[in-house]
Parts: sequence; C-alpha cells; structure tokens
Amino acid sequence: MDRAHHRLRSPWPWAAILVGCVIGWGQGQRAHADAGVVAGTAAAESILNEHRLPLAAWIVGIGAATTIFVWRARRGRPPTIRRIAALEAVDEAIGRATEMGRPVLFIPGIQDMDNIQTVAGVTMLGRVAKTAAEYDAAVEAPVCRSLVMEAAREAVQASCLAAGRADAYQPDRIHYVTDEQFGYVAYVGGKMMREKPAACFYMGCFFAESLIFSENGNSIGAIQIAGTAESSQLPFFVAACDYTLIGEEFFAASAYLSGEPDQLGTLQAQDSGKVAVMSFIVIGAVVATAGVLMPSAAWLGELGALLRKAMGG
Amino acid sequence: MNRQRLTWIVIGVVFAGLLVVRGMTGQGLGRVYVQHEDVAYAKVETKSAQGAPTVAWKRVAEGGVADVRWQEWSAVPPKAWFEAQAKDPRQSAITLSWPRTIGLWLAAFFTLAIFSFLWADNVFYKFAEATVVGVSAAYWMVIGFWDTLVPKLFAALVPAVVQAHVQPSLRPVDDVQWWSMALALVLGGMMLWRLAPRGGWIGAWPLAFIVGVTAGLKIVSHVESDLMAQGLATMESVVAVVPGADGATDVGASVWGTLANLLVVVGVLSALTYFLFSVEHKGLVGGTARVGVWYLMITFGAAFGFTVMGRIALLAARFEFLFDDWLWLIDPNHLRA
Amino acid sequence: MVLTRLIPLWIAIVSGVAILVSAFIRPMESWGENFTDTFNVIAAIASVLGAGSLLKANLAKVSRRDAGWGFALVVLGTFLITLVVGLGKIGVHPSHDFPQADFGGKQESADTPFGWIYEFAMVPLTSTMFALLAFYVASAAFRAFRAKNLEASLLLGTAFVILLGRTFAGVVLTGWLPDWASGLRLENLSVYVMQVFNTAGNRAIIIGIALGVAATSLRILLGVDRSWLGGGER
Amino acid sequence: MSLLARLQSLDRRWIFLLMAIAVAGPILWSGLTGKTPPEQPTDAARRVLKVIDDLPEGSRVLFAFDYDPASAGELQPMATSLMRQCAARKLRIVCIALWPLGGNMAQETIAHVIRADFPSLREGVDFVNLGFQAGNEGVMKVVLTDFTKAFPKDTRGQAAADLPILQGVRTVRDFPLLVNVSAGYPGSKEWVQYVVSASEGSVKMIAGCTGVQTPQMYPYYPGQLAGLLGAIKGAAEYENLLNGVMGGDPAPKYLEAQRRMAPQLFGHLLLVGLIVVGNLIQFMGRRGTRA
Repeated sequence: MDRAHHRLRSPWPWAAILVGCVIGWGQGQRAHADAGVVAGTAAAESILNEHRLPLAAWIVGIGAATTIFVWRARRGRPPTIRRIAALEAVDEAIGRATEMGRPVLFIPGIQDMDNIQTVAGVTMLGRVAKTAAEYDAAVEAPVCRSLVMEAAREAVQASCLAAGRADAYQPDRIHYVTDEQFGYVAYVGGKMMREKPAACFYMGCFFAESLIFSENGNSIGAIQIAGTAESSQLPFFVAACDYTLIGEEFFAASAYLSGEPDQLGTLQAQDSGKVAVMSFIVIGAVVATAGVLMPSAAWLGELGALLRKAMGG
Repeated sequence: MNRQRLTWIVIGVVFAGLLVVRGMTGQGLGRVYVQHEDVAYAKVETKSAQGAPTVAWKRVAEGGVADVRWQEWSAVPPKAWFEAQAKDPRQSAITLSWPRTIGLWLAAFFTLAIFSFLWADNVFYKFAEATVVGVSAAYWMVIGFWDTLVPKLFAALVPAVVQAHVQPSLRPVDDVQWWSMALALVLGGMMLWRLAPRGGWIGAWPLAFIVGVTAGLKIVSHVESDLMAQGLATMESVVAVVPGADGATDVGASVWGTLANLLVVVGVLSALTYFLFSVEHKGLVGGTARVGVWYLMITFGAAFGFTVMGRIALLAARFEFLFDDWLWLIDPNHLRA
Repeated sequence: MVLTRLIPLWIAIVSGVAILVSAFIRPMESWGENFTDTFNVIAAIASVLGAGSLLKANLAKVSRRDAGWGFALVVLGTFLITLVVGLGKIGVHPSHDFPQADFGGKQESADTPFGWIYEFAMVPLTSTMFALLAFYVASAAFRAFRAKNLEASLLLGTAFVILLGRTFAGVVLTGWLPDWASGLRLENLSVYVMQVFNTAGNRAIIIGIALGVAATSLRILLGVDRSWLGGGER
Repeated sequence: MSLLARLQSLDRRWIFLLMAIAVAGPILWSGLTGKTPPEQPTDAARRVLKVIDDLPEGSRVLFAFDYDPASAGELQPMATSLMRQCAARKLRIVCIALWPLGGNMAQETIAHVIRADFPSLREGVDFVNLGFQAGNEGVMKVVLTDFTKAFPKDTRGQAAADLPILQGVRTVRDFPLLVNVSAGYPGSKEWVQYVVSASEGSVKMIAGCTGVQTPQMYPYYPGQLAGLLGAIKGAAEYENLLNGVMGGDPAPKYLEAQRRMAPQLFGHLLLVGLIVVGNLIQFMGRRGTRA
C-alpha cells in the first residue's frame, strides 16, 4: 500500500500534467489551422493570447512556489503554521457529540461541484468523517445537489476505510433533499430541531441560509464551526457560531487538518503569493504617488504602466 | 404537551372566528377572478420565393375554422369583477376562479405554517416542510429536463425530435457543441452506472473530470478577476488632487481624498497580513494583523447593516401578501377600489 | 487501485490542465464556456440519483413506520405529482408561435397544473422561509452582537451607522448638523464607511480568497491533495 | 426574579413577536392611510437617473433580470422604476435572464410597466424578452463574442437574429448601457468582472442589488459601475426622484419601494434598540458579578 502510494506521488502527476498541456496545445494548433483554412487568411495574430501573459505569469509563479515549498517540505523542512482556533476545535466538537451520543451535522454548502468552495467543503467532510469514524460518532450530511451527494459519499467512504472503520460508512446518512435553497433550509431547520445534533459544521458556499442554520443551531445548544468564502455571510457566522473560518482560512483548512508536510507546504505558497501581491501594491502605490507629485518625471509614468501591466492593467 | 395543544386550539379558533368576521364585512376576502380567451390557429400553406412549400400558422377569429384551439385564463383584479357585475349581474366574461382561489388560501396556509416554526416545531410546519421538499425537488428536476436537457442535449443529439415537438425554430449546433453534449451524455451515463449492482466506481470518473475542470477554470477566473484586478485597483496614487470649481486645487477635498486612499491601502495590506499562515502573529506582524482584523470587523458590520435591510423587505412582502392578497385588509395597489 | 484511484486522478489532472492551458490559446478560449453546458447536462442527468436517494429515504421511513412517516408520504406524493405534471406538460396549451408543436407550450402561468403548484405552493413556502430571516436577524442582534471587546465593538458600531444612515431616522438624528460638518451626517458617514473601510476589507478578503482558490486548485492539479478522491493519507 | 435576570434569559419568541409588530404595524398604517415615510435621495440614486437620462433616444439597453420571486420584495420596485425610466426615455430594452426564473420576472415587469403604461411600444422592435439562458458566467463570456449565440430566441420562440431590435447587434459592446437587477450569483459582481471589465469602457453598467450584495459592489462604484442602487432604500430614493421627474400623481405600483420603507424604518429602529438593550444587559450583568 505504502509503495503504491509513493508511486502515485512522484512522477505520475507530472506526466498527467504534461499530457494535459500537450492536449491543450495540440488542439489549439489544430483549431487554429482549421480556422486559418476556413477564413482563407494567414494567421495574423499569434494563437497565444498575449493579453493574458501576466495572468499566465501569476499562475505559473504560484504553481512554482507551490512546487518548491512542497519539495522543501518533503525534504524534511516542514513549515510552521500559525494556530487556527476554529480548526483546533474540530476534534473537541466531534468528541462532545460522541460523549452526548448525538449526531454531527455537516452541511457542505448549497452549491454544486462546479463551485470550488463545495470541493473544499467535501474535502473537509472527508476529514471530519475520518475523525468521527475514529471516535465512533455519526455524521449526517443532507445535501442539495445530486453530484455533491455522490462526491460526499465517495469522500466519506474512503475516510472510513482510512480510519480502519469500513463498517462506519452508512451511505444513507448522506442523502439528497432538494435543489431548492429554501426547501433545503426548511428541511435542515426541522431536522436540527428534532434530532438536536451536538456539533454542526457549515463548510462551503452559503447564502441567506447561513443565519437560519446558525441561529437554530444556537438555540439547540450545538457547537458550531463554519467556514465560507462568501463575504456577505461571514458577519452572521462570526456572530452566531462558535468558530468561523474567514475566506482564505477556509481554503487552508483541509491542508491544515491533514497535517501532511506537502499540504502545509502549499500554505506557505499561498503566503508567498500574498507577499507578492502586497509588494506590488506597495511599490505600485508609491510609484503612482510619486508620479502625481512629480508629473515631469516620465520614467515614473513608464514604470507605473509596467507595474500595472503586470497586474493585467 | 397538553398545554401546547390547548394553546394551538385556542389560537386556531380565535383566528377562524376573525376570518369569518372578516369574510362577512366589506368586500369579503381571498377570492381570485379570471377572464378567459379562446385561441384558435389555422394552418396556411404558402410557397416561398424559391417555390418550396412552407407552412405558416395564422390566428383565426372566434368561430372560424381552425386546426388547433385552446382556452387561456388570466387573472384580473377584483375591481374588474365588481365593475362588470355592477353593469350586468349575469355577465360571464369575468368569473370566480375556483382553482386559483383555493390556491390562494393554500398559499396563505403555507405562509402561516412556515411562520409557526418560530413558535415551535409543530405538525403544520412538518406538513409544509414535507410539501416544499417534495414539490421543489421535482420542480428543479422538471426545469432541468425542459430547460437544460431538451434545449441543450436533445437539441444537439436529436434535433429532429426537438424541432417536431418543442421548438420548430431550432437551429443546428456547431461541432464543438455537439461533442461537448456527447461527452456530457457519456459522463452522465457513467454517473448513473452507480445504480447498477456492480462497477459503481466508474461514477468517480465523471466526478474527477468535473473537479479537475472546475479547478482549472476557477484558478484562471479568480486569479484574473479577483487577485489581479483588486491588486490593480489598489495600486493607485495615494495623494489625491481634486480640482475645485475655479480650476485651482480644492485643498479640503484633496486632503480628505488622500486620507481615504491611504486608509484603503493600509487596510488592504493589514488585512492581508492577518491571513498569513506561516508566520506567528506576534510583534510587528501581530500588530498589523490586529489592525487588519479591525478592518475586517468594520466590513462585517457594514455587511450586517445592509443585509438587515433586505431581510426586513422580504418579511414585509410576506405580510403584504397576507394583508392585501388574502385578507383584503389593505389595498395599496388599488386592485379593489 | 488503478481503476478507482489512478485513472480518476489522471482524468482530473489532464482535464484540469487542458482547460487551464486553453484559457491562453485564442482558438480554444470557448472551451470553458462549453464546459458550463456540459456540467449542467451531467448535473441534470445525475438528478436521477438525487431522486433515487429522496425516494429511498422516504419509502424506508414509510415502510418502517418511523416517527412522522405520514410526512414522508406527503413528500412522496407531492414529489411524484409535481414530477408527472411537469415532465408531461399536462394541461399546457401550445405556444402562440408554434401551435403545431405539442410540447412547445410554456408552463409558467397559473392556468397550467405545474404553474399552479409553483405559484401557490412553491412560492409562498420558499419566500416565507426566506422571510424568517428577519426574525433570526432580530434574535441574533439581541443575543450575539455584544461589545465584548474592541473588535466586536467596531462591528457593532459600523452596523449602527449603516442601519441608521440608511433610513429616514439618520436624517432626523443628524440632519441638524451645519453644512461644513455635513460629512458627519449619518447618511454621509455610511457612504464613507462603505467606500473606505468596506472597500479595503473586501479587497483583502477577495484577494485572500483568490489565493486560497488558486492553492486549492493547484493542490488538485498537482496531485498533492487527493482526499476529494477519497483518502489522501493512508 | 429581577428584571435583569428575566431579560438575560428572555425567550427569543418575544423578540420574534416584537419584530412581527414592527413590520406588520407600519404596513397596515401605510396601507390604510396611503402615506409613505419621507425620502431624501442620495448621490448614488441621482447618478442612476442621470446615466439613463444622458443616453440618446433609441439607444439599446441590455436589461438583465438575475433574481427570482424570493427576492422580488426587495428588487421588483427597482426593476419597475428602471424599466419605466428606460421606456419613458424611448430607449430600446432587451431583457435577458441568467436566473431560471428571471425570464418570468422580466415578463411580469414588461406587463406591469410597458404594456400598461407605454402601450405604443412594440415587442421585438422597441423591447424584447430573450428569456433565461443556463450557464452563468459562461453566458457572459459568450455575449462578449456573439450575442445571439448566447440568446438565440425570444420568449415567443422567434429567432433573435431576425428581430428588428437586435439588427446590428453583434456583441454586448453594441449596448451602451447594461442594467442589472440581481439577487446573488450570478449577478452584478460577475457582470462587472466578465463583461464591463472586458468591454474596455464601451459598456456602462447600472446595478440594482439586494442589501446583502451591496457591500460587495461598493468597491466597483463609481468606477466600473456607473450607478448603484442598494437595497430597498436605494430603490425608494430612485423611485422618489423618478416620480418627481415624471410629474403627476404616481400610480401605486410606482410607490412600492417608498411604501416598503415604512416597515424598514421601524424594523431598523427595533434592531438598534435590541442591540442597545442586549449590550446594556451584558454590561449590567458584568458589573453585578464584579460587585
């Protein structure tokens, strides 16, 4: 098992990435050639969209930082990551549910799998389910999209296997309710009042239901941990839940909880991206300010334009 | 338990009594009126300029020879019925619609049933909850079928059928669309394989495809329109020079503008510092992060204030439904007078 | 292992990277748009699985005579009725533009059974559920918005300024301020808060989220995080 | 039991009751007397009025209805007034929707405003409803390159390419103004990100948003967003301004937002009161334990 695992880790993903690049590029070439023939004109513009080169540079940069930090972490230099209180509380919340003999409720948001927050939410569900399987607590996850149901079952089944508790996986606990936002809310609200879960996790993309869930959760005395990147809902989670993962913290949660060096390495890559943006902001603002104060210095204008271009301006 | 049941019975009886009183005073309450229209179309065959036969459909007046006919009903304000009745008490152009009147009372019942959850979980809420789950799950499946599968999948793969039965004006799709629909059909089929007794693992493949493509798409859209665009927006000059009415610099406005710009830059930088993961929040970083948290809290406070506005408006709309459409207590849109 | 782990991993990485690369190549920029249609069709097909799950859960409740099995019956009944009238376009008249197409009519108006269900069951139920939020906002305001520390006080203070500044109450309370101090009137104060502090806070949150999304996507595309496939660490 | 202790353990159902009274009372008052609370328009609403007013007669306006009945209480008054001003200014209105039920909302707005008060306008020539298209941002990207590919037919089933109103429209850039009334995703934010930024200034945009979305839209205003109506308050201000411009006694449907400000006012005051009382209780409770 360990060997297979290791083999998966090393060169294979890179081969897959390469294949993806080749397919993408090759199809582009072909489509471009076809277009040329049909239009009967020589390709006047490059098939590469050079307006998007700065974007490509940013993505390659973040990708390179990720690779470097993952590589460093594997070489035995795992990064130190600051404490995130909400995530330290996950085990405690599940433990309490176990003691009280009540279920854990997990809501992976109300959007479909084409929303990256849902993907992050399902990943978190896997982590929570693993801990719950170890503690022998039941995780209930009603969902409002059929595809999310399938993905969630997949993740929970694998987590139970990984925890050595294949018997703990009960697919019926992850069930579809309805695609309709408030139909789903009505169902979950009623379920909370009747089954009184001891711990509630809201991890994913949320809209108006955030406050209905968290106020109902509060009234039944559940420990509530929320995480979302929907900034309009953050105030309600912050006010009504015990712990909240704000924006970027939510995306870091899965990596943080895994505790694996590679995953923690990607958090460092995230930080390096932040530092890069902050540097651009500082330098850009200083150059722009200097340009206003010294309108005669043309080089300042050029430098400013260059910096803006690097930001896609 | 007994006391709760008694409370419900008392509330119910008082409420029903008030409804009866309301029904017997003034114009009454909760009725919907409709008028109907007969629609008839006849097939007309013509020849186009090239001589090819084409078929057109013409609306025919009442009583004419038609190939297709049907009736349409549309709601009218009660005022129209009152006026029609005043002119001719035996008129039948505008009539009471039983289905819609029953529907209106059902809607009022559902509205009150959901509100009753605020008191406590109860049998009315449970009934409303079961209804909304059943109806809405089916509703979205129907919408998915008629608005996604038919015009996208079927229109690409079996255009003749769609043209014959749903949308005669359908135009052929291009190759890329055809292939993307064929792919969707294959992946959807793999998804459904889960229902088969064996080989359910194949359902993980379409999921993998979706997750992979989502990752590829989102990284582009978020880095481009969020990271770069918001960074760019902050790379502005801090010093603001605001021209006044006379062409000279308006000092007061410029100072305010400069201060505002400075506060924005400081805010973005400090709040980003809060999100740093690989540095302990101590010393300078800790202090900056704390300022960042202040900014975040002000942002959340603003979001709270604005959200509240919307929520009250929604509640107001439900009360208006009860008072206006159902109980006929108020008439802000002059539908009855 | 190969069929259940390796191939899905390959599918995800190849398709993700291909779509990523396509964003930079002119003739292929529309790939991403076509994916939306592809996804919606897959999701529509997969709703059969959702329907199966819903039916199974409720049928089980009914057959086991669980507490509240009568409500499970209501779910089943309303679900099946809505599905049948909606898919069959029962009672729907043809459209005016194509009277010959037997399934060309719209079922939005309340004179079709599906439209009736929508207007008199779904709309009141869902919008009343939405309206419950006003009550929850009130109880959260009373219970949760406490000036426990500086951070919480800032949140509170801002909410105050916006709440008052966005109604006529703000005009009454601070309208007496002279013109030179008009910037301190609540309605103007709320605009400053929005344009300065809210803009800065939101920008930082948005940039952070963008980086979070980028890292999450890269974890998937570089094969670092495979837990979405089930079990990263074992 | 002391008052303080009683307040500390107050059943939240009392708060629910207060909220119900604070909202229902003003509705009944306003409904029975026909009065609306006074209104003072801010700059944001004036800007919206001016942007539409500045367009030459006959300009095309793309009107995106990205909401559904659940948010109609807050957004319908905006859509009504915006469409009224566009119709009165003799602009040509092209309605689209990225929300499944948005097409219906457009249809209702057209019935309420255009068919009722501007009966001379012809469907397909002066206005049209192209209905809903699935695909969220995908649709926005398509309208940037080929408008009728994204919206191939109108709600009557006619091919969009044949409609007189769309002659000469190749992409979304052929619309000088985009009006968007939106309740969430996809909505104003996406329109700004994908369409307004990509149009390099050729498309101006006005957004009418729910209260929830408004804070997220402020970073784009007044840059990429030419006008912003936030929540029912924004709608009421704009409605008030427009009624002033149009003159005469406004029909009740054109007073909807201002009428809704009555419950809004009392609801807000109640919330402020609840926050104050909640904090007082905590403050006094803390002092009590210290003593």
